[in-house]
Amino acid sequence: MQDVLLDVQDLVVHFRVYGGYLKVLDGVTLQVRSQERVGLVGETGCGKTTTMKTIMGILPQPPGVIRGGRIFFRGQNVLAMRPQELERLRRSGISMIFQDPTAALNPVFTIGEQLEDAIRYALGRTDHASIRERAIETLRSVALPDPLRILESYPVQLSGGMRQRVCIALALASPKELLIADEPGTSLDVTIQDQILRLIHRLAEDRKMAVILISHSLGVIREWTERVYVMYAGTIVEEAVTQELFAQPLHPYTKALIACVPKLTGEGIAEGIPGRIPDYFEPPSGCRFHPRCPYALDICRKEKPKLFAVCENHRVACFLFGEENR
Amino acid sequence: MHFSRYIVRRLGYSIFVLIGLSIVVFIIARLVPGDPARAALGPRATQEAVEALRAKLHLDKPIYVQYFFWLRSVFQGDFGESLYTRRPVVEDIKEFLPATLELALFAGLFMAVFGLLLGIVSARYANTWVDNCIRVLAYIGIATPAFVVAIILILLFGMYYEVFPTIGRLSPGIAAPPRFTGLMTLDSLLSGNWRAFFDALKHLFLPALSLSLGGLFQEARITRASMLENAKRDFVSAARAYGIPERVVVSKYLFKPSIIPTVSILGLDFASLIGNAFLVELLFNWPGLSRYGINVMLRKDIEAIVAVVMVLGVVFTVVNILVDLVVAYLDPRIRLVERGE
Amino acid sequence: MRRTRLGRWWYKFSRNPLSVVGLVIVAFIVFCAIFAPWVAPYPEHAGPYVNYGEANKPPSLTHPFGTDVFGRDVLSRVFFAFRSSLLMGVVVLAIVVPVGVTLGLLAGYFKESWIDILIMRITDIFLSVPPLILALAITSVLKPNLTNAMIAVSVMWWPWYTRLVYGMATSLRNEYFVQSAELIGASKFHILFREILPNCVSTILTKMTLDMGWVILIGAALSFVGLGEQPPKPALGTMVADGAKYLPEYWWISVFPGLAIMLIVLGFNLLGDGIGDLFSLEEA
Amino acid sequence: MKELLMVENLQKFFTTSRGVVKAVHRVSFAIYPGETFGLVGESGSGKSTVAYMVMGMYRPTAGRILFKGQDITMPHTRRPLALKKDLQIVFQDPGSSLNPRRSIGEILELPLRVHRLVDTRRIRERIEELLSIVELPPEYAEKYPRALGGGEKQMVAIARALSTEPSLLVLDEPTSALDVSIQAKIISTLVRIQRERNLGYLFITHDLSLMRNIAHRVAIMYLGRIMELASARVFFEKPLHPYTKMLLSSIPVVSEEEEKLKPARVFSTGEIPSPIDLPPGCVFHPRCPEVREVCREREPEMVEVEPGHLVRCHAVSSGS
Repeated sequence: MQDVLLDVQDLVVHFRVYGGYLKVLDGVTLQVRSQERVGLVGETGCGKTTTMKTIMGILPQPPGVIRGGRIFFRGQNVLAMRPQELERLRRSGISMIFQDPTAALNPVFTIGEQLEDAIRYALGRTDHASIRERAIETLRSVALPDPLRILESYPVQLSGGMRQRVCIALALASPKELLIADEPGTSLDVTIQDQILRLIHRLAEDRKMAVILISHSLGVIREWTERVYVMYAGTIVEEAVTQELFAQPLHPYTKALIACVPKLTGEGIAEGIPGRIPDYFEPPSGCRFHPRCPYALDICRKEKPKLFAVCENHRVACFLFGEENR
Repeated sequence: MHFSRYIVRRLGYSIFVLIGLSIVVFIIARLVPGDPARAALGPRATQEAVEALRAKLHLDKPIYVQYFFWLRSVFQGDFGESLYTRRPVVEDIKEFLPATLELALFAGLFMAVFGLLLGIVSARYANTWVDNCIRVLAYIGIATPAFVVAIILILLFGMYYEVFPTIGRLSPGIAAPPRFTGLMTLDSLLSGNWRAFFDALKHLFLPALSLSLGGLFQEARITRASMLENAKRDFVSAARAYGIPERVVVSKYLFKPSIIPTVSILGLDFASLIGNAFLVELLFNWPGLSRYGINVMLRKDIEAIVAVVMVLGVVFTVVNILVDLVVAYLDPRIRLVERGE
Repeated sequence: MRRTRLGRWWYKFSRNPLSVVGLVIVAFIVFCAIFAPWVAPYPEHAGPYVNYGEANKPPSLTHPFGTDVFGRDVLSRVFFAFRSSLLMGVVVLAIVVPVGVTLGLLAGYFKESWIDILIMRITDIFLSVPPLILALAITSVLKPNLTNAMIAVSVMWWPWYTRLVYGMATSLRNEYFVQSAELIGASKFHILFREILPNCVSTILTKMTLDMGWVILIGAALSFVGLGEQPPKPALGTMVADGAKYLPEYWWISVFPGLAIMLIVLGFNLLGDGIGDLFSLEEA
Repeated sequence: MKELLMVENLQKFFTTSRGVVKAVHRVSFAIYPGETFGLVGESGSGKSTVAYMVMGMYRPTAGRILFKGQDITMPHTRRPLALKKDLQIVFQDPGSSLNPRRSIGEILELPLRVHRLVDTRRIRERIEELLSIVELPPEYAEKYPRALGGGEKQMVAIARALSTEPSLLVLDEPTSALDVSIQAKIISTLVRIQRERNLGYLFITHDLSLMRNIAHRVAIMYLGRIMELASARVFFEKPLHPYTKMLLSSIPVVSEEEEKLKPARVFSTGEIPSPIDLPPGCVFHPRCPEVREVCREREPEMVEVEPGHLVRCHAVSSGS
């Protein structure tokens, strides 16, 4: 259980834009052990998807530029892989469910055509009948009714929920060790989102897969993950066992974020976090949260805090905690 | 099921538009200052003769009645008589239309095939010297009017290097194949006359090239742009994420959605192609409907002008329908999703 | 404030060398057209001038583009021909853009009403025949001259603007800012011309720049068959057509005016693309 | 208290090429001054259609809308200017609710000019005042929407809606496109404004947790019908309709205390049917865990189980 499946260290990714670079990822570090369900939570534009695309080796370059860091999957250096090795990695190692199922499906091919291709290349099969059979089986496994009809359908003919299930089927056409689920069901209704998350959970257990669940919703993260990373503006600010994080959030950003979530207890609404997420063109020096942080110290403006282990299950990148223990 | 309904609707609308066009053209034809009957009979005809002809041509009735009579005779295959050739306009069209169709067909094929190829090469080597060369060439190619291209080609090939003939559809020494379709290449193939076939092809080359060049580069630009645009889309990244090999991602998942805009714009490019045929046929002395069209226009041969515009309107409409059907076939979003509320 | 914005525009525009080339070409042509009487080496050759002694001279230092069959300097005639070409472009666009844009706005805003159906059906009818053919037909039926050529081109050109603006207006009318203006109680005039139109301006301006080239090209095509500006006034199309009769020997008579047409279209194309890029950068 | 808005048996059918979409079916509710009425539902529930009918953007197929006792069922093009002044809306997508070609000042100026609310010389002053209500600095009047963040844009949209001093504000998912940290800011501003001006809010949303915190009364819609309507406290503490329970139990929450407030877990099944092909009987029966024979055959009527608590369910009406 303790073996590390995915190890990302200090990942720095910039995007080339007109007149300079957007310094989006600024040292992202995270680990996933096998069969573990890890959450990555953060607000829009904090770099969650960029991190995952880089891990998958599908970051468009240009405009993306990997400026530093290492990514190891099962001890192999992903960033040093040749294209064929990356393809092999994506066929049997990691797969990804994209944020917007409508954009992730090719509009001009039937579901069958796309799913059968994924199966054909991932499993190296050539026999059409067996590919077809496997496709039907895969669609059944994601609880899609009437798989034969769905194989003949184009994406436009399916509902949002069905498209999301098809995307899961595509990602899991062949056995994988790690599934990255980017905001699954976010664009859908709560009841449908609930079904999708349950499905991912069940598939992960059945197939003994690790899962990285990306979400902007703290509630979803709390309900479906074991360990969680909190991301702010391209940096990991806090990492903890999920229970622990929600019981005792440490980083000022995490605290403020949890306070902003409307609660069923009806205790009223927080005032929100002042300011906005930084401009990646010229991000703040030191801790990227300091301009919005009510507890900001002098050192926060100058130095970038490192992840500091408060206890075994809880690490936080904040000088409020690091300094006491120096 | 949906597709057939799409086709029916598309055809129905085209018929409506063509009827509308006939009204517009008819009105324009009646704008001519002067009396058509007097013009036909000449200044020395008696007033009675002119009146008689006016009655015969229904010119003494209101314009919508005139239109009705005109439309009825068109449906009976009668476009009136040409003042220029002194015979029924329908005969002229039968004689000259195939040559224009053959030319437009070859030019259109050229445009589509080479435009697509250049566009793909340009996108594949985006921002390298290959791409830059193609883009600069494209700017120049698009900006050069077909008749100027024609003149330069006549100058270069036809007169200095004499590789390709610059006049007519066949060399003088070669007997024309028996006429089945009126398309010289097809007729010579059907009659097994290989010599005539190659000769006809050689004659086609320069006019078709000058007609297609502008559209060809336009197609190349569109293809390049849409391939680069789609390459950024999630569905391409997703296909990679599912472990599909790069070669398949590009040649299938990127290619098919990217050629849809290329095909869509073919109809527009074909419009300027048919328009330019008017000038290019003149320069290459190509005995087609467009050259005939210019001649009747310069002689104010009203019945013939109306007929030429209508016939080319029909040709253009048919091409547009075909283009739309191909696009709908390629893009399920068009054929499966009904518009409306 | 204004200067810095202009400066920023220029900076972005000038980053693409092709756009700058386009601007230079257009500026050069406009300059030559306006100052033709002073720039042209032989201004009097623009009219009914005849000097058979100098006829059909190949390009030389005294006649860089050679002389035509009447012994007139081709370069001078090209400069003067720029005038009618540009005039044609400006006049046609001045007629076509207000009409086409207004119709497109109306049809798009009142989508699915009788206004939309009427306007768009008529637009489709005009678009159902290749533009050059209809323009040729109209000019031939009228008296061939520059004015009628401009009328003919205008008659077939407005539908392109109608269709362009229609497409934008139909999607803009569903934007919440338009709905807000309606619910506030703003007038239809305000909504059409203050809320919707400003969002179409960049696209329209880009198309206008490109169309300057295309209108001039169609004008040249009309004069090529003798349906435009009438001799002895110089027109690029007419010059190409006249020269074509003496092709292999006196090639310069038609080739140089032909290249001049290409230069105009190229200039406006490059400039139009540059302006389009500029707007898309500004809006990103 | 006198009702600000009364909606009676409102219906809306859309005719499309695929069939008739029964978007809204016999919806009735009332909103009182100073009250937030939450209209909750998933996509296709018809909640936005109701809002748009109130605003006159759609013409109801049947039913009546009364505003301060006056019939306003007509489309907005026929509504008097004074009514438009009194009834304003904030839309869902802050990106599209401000014209990108007009400055914030021009945007806020429009309602002032149309309704001739202030003297021309005082317009500038009033714009700054409006900006300050939504806690934006006065220099924002010079800015264009693209220079603003999503939350700030929505603040401007709120300021525009407030500029005519309306008494009812329709809020169509005003924060669903925004992050929670920005949502919190907007919601607290809206709550403050309501308190200061005794405004009525018709708040359209899919977010039940949000409603718990700001709504006085909540109605839940499913496929064009109101399924349950109650005061916020009753609605969340004693939900009766199986659909309400399913929704509440599907909400992901962030604390143990909240977890305790959720009803017993009801696993959601099936998809929301298309509003063109409505199931017979109770429209919720194909997904309902407590479905009975009668639910497949007959549509339940709205029943008032206790004062102010209305439910449309056979299980509830026959059980009580």
